[in-house]
Amino acid sequence: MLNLIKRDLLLSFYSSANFFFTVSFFVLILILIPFAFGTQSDQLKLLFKGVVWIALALSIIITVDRIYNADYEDGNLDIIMQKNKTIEYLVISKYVTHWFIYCLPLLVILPILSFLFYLDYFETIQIFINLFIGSFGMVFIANFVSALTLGAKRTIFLKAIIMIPLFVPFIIFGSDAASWPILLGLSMLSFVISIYVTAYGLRLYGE
Amino acid sequence: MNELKIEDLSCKRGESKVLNNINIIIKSGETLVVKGRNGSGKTTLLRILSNFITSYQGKVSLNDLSILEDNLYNNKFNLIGQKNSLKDNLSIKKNLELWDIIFNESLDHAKLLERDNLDHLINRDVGSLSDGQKKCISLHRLNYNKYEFWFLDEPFVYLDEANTNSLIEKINRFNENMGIVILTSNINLPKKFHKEVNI
Amino acid sequence: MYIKINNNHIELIKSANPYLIFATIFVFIIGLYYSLFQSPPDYIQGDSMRIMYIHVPSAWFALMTYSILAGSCVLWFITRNPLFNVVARSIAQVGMVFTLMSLITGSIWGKPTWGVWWVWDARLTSMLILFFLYIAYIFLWQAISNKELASKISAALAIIGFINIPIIKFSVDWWNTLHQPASISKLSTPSIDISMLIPLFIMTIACFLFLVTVSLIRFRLVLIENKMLRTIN
Amino acid sequence: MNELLDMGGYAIFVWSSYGIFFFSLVIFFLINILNLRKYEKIFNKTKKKID
Repeated sequence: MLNLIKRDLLLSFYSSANFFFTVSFFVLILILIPFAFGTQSDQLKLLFKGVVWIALALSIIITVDRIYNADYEDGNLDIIMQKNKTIEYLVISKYVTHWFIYCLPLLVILPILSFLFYLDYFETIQIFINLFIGSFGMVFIANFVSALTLGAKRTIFLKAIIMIPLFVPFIIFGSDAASWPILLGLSMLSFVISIYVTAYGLRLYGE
Repeated sequence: MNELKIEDLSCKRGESKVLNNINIIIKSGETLVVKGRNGSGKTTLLRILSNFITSYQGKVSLNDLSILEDNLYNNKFNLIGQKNSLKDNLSIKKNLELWDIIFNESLDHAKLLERDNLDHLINRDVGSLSDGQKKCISLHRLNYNKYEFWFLDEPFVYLDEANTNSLIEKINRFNENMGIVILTSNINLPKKFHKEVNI
Repeated sequence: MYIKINNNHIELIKSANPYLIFATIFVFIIGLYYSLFQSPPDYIQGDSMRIMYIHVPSAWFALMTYSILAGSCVLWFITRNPLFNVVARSIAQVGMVFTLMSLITGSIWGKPTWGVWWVWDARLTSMLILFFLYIAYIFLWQAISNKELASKISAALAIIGFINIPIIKFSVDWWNTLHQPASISKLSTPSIDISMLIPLFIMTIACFLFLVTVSLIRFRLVLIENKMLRTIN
Repeated sequence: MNELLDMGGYAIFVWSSYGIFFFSLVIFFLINILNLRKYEKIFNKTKKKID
């Protein structure tokens, strides 16, 4: 399990362009807000709290192709599955690396962005906590969607259609600061479902 | 001394039966060549042996213990499939590093590649190699030496004569060290191995 | 209990087909007569109320079809009887059409009633999400080339979607109370007069007959598809 | 008759929704039954070949 985490981190380090693109995609979506809605500080504050969730959802959707697909297509997934007989461990290590590579940078950059949108410290912390909890849930969902659509023709559109309905509860509760316990519950529920479904999908495609 | 026993093995893929009542016994130091036309289930057999396919009739056992129940079995074989498990956008050196981590074993790759006359390729991107060169690098995984079984799926495809001979030599050496090799092939090989099965 | 479809069953379905088509058309004509001519206009909403006679049945059957779909997927995983997979696949597209119809007629009804084409309340939003779930189920099956695998994968997705629907409904309710307290104009549901209940009832039967007819046609279609896949393999 | 067509001022809404509803149902029905015909034809052909 640790091996796999190490290997995935090294792999993403070798092709670091991917990781850079995700961060810049996230930032660019948010930077577009003032161009569309003007620079009134009250409005920007309000919009930022919502659009940051849309940006997170979209950034995760564009990374879903990279979780299992590349390894499945070149055959590395076979070796990985052989070495990890309990596929659930494999899945958990994929959660960890995927979160580290694609969600942590977004969370790191979030405080800088929130100052650009006139948020104060307290609001920034609130958004940060919500985004932190919610990003885990979204990563779980992205993982099982990725595992289920391994054999589908490479269409990001289909994956987006599957994922967006599942992201809706996260986006609804995420934009409200007080509802972090519900977000936590949703993340836990999606963890329980996701770990079984991902392992099921990987086993099916391994056959 | 290992004994891999396949008894009354039948397997369905979709609605069509690909394997029908196969009985094979293979012991340490032997090589089995699985032959058959395209789509006859050679790859399926190897995937059953490597525990990827678990729904089949019959029994596959190693030393009288079913491979589905043997928890250590997955660490005993080295499977080289038809896909070459290489990342196209990375150099060979980096690919080998990634393999080292998955296999949990660090090899002296420079030396081993020199032995196989592949050392001049080490800094090239995999995407720029020919299919034969990719296959050679893929077979480089056989150098990880904790394993008692080799499962090779079509290992001779794309290989030229020199490389074919060196692979056969490697298989022979592995057999002398009491290893079991099961390989599939649909062409005639230059050398006879111990056992041959047509499915 | 292991039901296996044999040729006799298919012959029975085949012979029932013309009667079913005839019955569907007949009941639809009666239903149209009652809903457009016979029933009185509503005293609040006027004649726009008549859209209800097609909107409500299609919404009911959209939900019912998804329940059957998810239920047969669950049963398929439990019993491993391929019949349930065929049922799920033959019913999915009918459900998608009913969902789309309930969305379209709903928003056409909404324009004169609320003055807007769309309201973001829990019922409509979860219906929209339901539509996406149908699309995901159908297109995921088509996108995976190994059809046996495709059935399993899309069945798993249908079950997850079934869990998601109540969550969405709950969260949209929460969200509406959060963002726009009590300003939302929900469908007022006064007690329905008996003169309106009759056309609604007839239209429901007609929609049910349509569902059964098309599902049985698709049932035969799916069986033939399966057989063709078998001979190709 | 005019009264009926007018639908108390809601003509465009009522008629368009009924029209869309039945049009889609008929189209969907036709697509499926034509597909079934086509598949049955192909299937019978391949069956003859196998026999």
